[in-house]
Amino acid sequence: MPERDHLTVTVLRGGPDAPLQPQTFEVPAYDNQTVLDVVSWIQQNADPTLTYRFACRVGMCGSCAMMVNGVPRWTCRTHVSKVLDGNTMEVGPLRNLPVIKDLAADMDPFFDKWVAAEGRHHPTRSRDEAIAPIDPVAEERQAANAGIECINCSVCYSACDTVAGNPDYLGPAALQRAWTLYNDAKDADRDAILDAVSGQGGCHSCHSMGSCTAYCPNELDPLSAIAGLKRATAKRFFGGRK
Amino acid sequence: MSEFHLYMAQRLSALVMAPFVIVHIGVMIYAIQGGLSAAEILGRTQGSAFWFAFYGLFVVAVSIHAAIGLRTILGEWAGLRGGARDAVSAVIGLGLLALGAQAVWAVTA
Amino acid sequence: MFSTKDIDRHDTDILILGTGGAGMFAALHAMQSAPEGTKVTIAVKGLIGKCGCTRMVQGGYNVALGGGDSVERHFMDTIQGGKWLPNQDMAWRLCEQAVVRIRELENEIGCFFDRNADGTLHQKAFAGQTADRTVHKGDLTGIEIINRLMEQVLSRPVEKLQEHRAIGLIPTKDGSALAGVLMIDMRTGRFRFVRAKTVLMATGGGPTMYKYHTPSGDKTMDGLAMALRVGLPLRDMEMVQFHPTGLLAGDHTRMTGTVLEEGLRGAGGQLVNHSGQRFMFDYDAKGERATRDVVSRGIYAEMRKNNNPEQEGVFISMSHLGPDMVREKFKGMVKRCADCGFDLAGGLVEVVPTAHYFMGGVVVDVDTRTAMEGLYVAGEDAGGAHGSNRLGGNGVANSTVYGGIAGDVMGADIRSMDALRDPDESVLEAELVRACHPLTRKPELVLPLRKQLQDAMWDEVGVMRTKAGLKRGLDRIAEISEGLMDVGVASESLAFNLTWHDWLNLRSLCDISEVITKAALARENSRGAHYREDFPDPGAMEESYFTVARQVNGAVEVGREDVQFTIVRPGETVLPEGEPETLVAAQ
Amino acid sequence: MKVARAHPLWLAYLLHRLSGLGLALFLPLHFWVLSYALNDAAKLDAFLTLTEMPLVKLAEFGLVFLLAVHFFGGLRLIALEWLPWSAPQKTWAAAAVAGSFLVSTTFLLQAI
Ligand SMILES: Cc1cc2nc3c(=O)[nH]c(=O)nc-3n(C[C@H](O)[C@H](O)[C@H](O)COP(=O)(O)OP(=O)(O)OC[C@H]3O[C@@H](n4cnc5c(N)ncnc54)[C@H](O)[C@@H]3O)c2cc1C
Ligand code: HEM
Ligand code: SF4
Ligand code: F3S
Ligand code: FES
Repeated sequence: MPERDHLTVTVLRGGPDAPLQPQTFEVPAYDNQTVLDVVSWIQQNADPTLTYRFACRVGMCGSCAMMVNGVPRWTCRTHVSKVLDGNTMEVGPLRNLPVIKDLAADMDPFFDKWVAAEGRHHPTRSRDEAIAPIDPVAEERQAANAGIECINCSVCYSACDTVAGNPDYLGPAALQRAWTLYNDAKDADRDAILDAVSGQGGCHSCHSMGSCTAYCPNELDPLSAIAGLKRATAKRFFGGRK
Repeated sequence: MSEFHLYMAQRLSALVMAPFVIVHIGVMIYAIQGGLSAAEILGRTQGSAFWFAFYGLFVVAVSIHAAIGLRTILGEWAGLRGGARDAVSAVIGLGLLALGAQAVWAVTA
Repeated sequence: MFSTKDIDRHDTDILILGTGGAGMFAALHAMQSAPEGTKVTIAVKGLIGKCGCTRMVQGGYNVALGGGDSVERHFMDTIQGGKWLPNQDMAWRLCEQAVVRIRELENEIGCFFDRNADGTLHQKAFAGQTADRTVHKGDLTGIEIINRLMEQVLSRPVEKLQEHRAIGLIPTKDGSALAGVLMIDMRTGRFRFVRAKTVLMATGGGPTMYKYHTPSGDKTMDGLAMALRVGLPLRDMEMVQFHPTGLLAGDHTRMTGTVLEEGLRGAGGQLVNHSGQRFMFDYDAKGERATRDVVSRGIYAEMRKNNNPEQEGVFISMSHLGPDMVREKFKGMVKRCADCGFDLAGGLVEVVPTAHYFMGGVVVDVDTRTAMEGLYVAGEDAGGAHGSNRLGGNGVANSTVYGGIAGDVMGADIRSMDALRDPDESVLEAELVRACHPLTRKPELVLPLRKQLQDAMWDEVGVMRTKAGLKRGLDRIAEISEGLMDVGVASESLAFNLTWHDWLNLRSLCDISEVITKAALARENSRGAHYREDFPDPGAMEESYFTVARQVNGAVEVGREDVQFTIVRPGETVLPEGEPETLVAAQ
Repeated sequence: MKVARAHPLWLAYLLHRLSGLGLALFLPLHFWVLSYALNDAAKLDAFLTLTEMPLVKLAEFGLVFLLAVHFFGGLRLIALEWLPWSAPQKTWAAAAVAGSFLVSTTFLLQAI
């Protein structure tokens, strides 16, 4: 059924030493076609030197995100018809991260910040003990669940202009992870979490611009999670217990 | 001053300003009817301890608030970092405070 | 081109290949068990935690946690599911250690699995299980497991070699032990040889040589191909598990082959053929709710009957359950289909059986040791725990249990290994030359050959097999394999050159496809995932054998070995007398 | 590459920043004018008559608008951060802007 038989696709290419250069390809159009398919077609048929990244192809691994017509997206789950501008489309590497080559960004800063935000569990029990019973509908648990399905795709990170302006800023995904852990009844060190998000580039740098929430492909809400952290730190400041 | 303390200072100064802003806008709407004149303004404010305290606190809060706000913008939009940024914002804050104090003195003394 | 002088040399103590459930657990456990100051290095083809299949686990994790269920029952289900082919000691250890591992995942790693209203873990039953056993986090269990593991690994002082692809296991000169692993630093295109006292191979198999397949794109049987080349024995190589419902969306999209979850059929989803008729009851009394292998064969048979290239697959239909109910209950699946342009809740979605999991793998002992000193194998790369069929939920249990064991064992073994071993430079050179081969040929497209291989495997070595078909398959594979050696890759820039890696991927896939086909020829009966139309009977359980393949003088040879019933014999059970057959209420 | 991001909350952020910046730039001027009162009330008057000019009126309107927009926007932010609210922030953002328009228009109407 496609009304068109070709798409005009511009790919921004380059690397750390070469500024990004646009290159345009004509790609055959198909009914069921994702942006990742378009990029793959180019590499497999037109220009074998094109570099990009993917793994799961079903929106679970978060390795295929790119800028598509100026919007960060998971490309394996983005149908071409959703982004096509007339008959054309522009694809580039994720914003706010160093480019390794062409469409593959270096995600290390993103994960370094995940760790810097204390984004890991602080155990209260060991493998020799039983699993803690947890009320699944408790308010705290609901708050923790809200952000737990993050696939660390970095879409929010590249959507956020605070990240763009402030290289220290931990960014929405890492802070959302911190908030999830802060609400986890099983976590032993919530103070460490609040300390980690209160420093240079912590949650207080966020301006609630909400691009994270607007573009998260999993419909998560880092904006509210970060607001939660701000509230918790302010409360702690006034001596309030959580 | 940690990043967090700056944040708290900015939020708290904003909250301090909130009632001032409402009164200030209200007074302006009331006062501007039929045009403004120096005598009118000064007649209202001069010698009043209330307005002195009112505008005095307002100026202190706004200097803190605006200096911190500009510090953020200097960082994000002008790429200023570290000590340079802190110094520039401190100068801005003190400058605002000085000019503001002078103005408050002028209209209320 | 390149000589061994161009190889960057690098040393570590413990080297781990892959960051699925097996690789990450190995890293964490190695750091706990190895002596202070031991250097642990992780090398992975993608980004840490963001590649491989553990992340893609949907249904969940099998573990017997009481409430009537027991390790014995889990074990018996595993043995019966594997049609008496599993290595019983491995299966036992899997079931027994899963209990510890799930507690470790929740308590130490920080996973949160779904709860019942009373706060205890929620467990459900997959097809082929006799108890509610599968622990899960919604239908995104793998994301929870891998993300939490990833955080733990990233926040520890492990050396991280990301986007490093292992291309050769390099033994010592006398061939008795492993010296290290040759890799390509994919980002720069340079070669790096990493020596290590112990190496865990956890590259996760991955039957992606089939036209329809579920695993992530980075999995291309590299590990098994490397093991084959150093002469290690591989077992159960004919055992490829097909998932019955993979999405069919055309061969121009990577979505094709991806899984539509099992739960759809469990909830009452119907399979209909091209003329709109339900057909599964023609094949099995349980209809759509039969086990994976049975439903896959049913669909395959139906496809063959229709034999229409315009309309290959069959359809899954959910709408009779009420589109709103479907949207509500299978939110993720409905959204995924919708993103790709399909209406799962209200319409028909075309499906085909899709290659899902590889039961075959390197022969290992219960401690993950192999025949080669210094080399350990765990996860989907290791053979034996599942036999002819893997129960849904036993895959991630297997990789996390044995990954942890590998870490413990390597950490202990390393205490008695004082020096790094020197590699056989001639093998190092041979592996280098092998990887550079396409760079010396005229550049051509790699994709057409990959498609040919996928067609050949699907047609001849797929869901149903015959001797004649397998023979044809061998010829077709050989032709493609030879053809590949004439296809070159442009060599101007090797930095992040995906096409070079496509070539290397296809090289591994061709090598292992041949082994699968030969093993399938060697098994002249039908067990679990392996179905021979010319030998439809399972054969006597008491005389169960498994296949063992190895490369001898450049040729793949397949033999048979008898299964050792070390814990339970066919017809017997380890369950206490009077235990009910199943604890799961009939669906 | 161009970046597309014009969604309501982002616009609210931009508006808040620009209004804050505008206010901060205006503030010294404001203080300076008021300081005239200290030595020369006539000068202040001369300045104030300027405010009768339509252009200056418009600028005044702009300033009050900035203050109102920034004020409501700021309260919205603090509420969002400190009160345990969740969803309808977009509505709040819109309401803040609407409220400021209301105030500043009242001001303008009064002034004319
Ligand atoms: C869609 C899907 C759903 C599944 N659902 C379930 C389920 O519900 N329950 C269940 O129990 N099992 C399930 N499985 C199976 C389960 O995912 C696997 O059994 C298990 O995760 C394998 O773990 P692993 O660590 O061995 O390998 P993987 O997790 O696949 O990891 C392999 C790693 O090795 C790396 N690698 C590969 N080649 C190289 C190389 N040459 N050099 C360096 N690194 C390399 C990969 O990049 C990856 O990091 C599912 C599988 C799929 C595909
Ligand atoms: C009661 C009135 C006010 C309130 C409630 C208020 C509130 C706020 C808040 C919450 C912020 C932080 C925004 C962020 O970091 O995301 C902010 C920033 C700012 N404010 Fe105010 N403010 C008020 C008055 C003023 C005044 C009078 C000025 C003028 C001097 C001003 C100048 C600034 C500046 C320059 C910023 C920085 C903007 C940014 O970082 O984007 N504010 N204000
Ligand atoms: S919050 Fe959403 S956009 Fe951000 S990394 Fe997680 S899944 Fe991706
Ligand atoms: S886009 Fe950025 S500024 Fe805050 S609300 Fe999201 S992190
Ligand atoms: S390829 Fe995994 S999320 Fe797109």
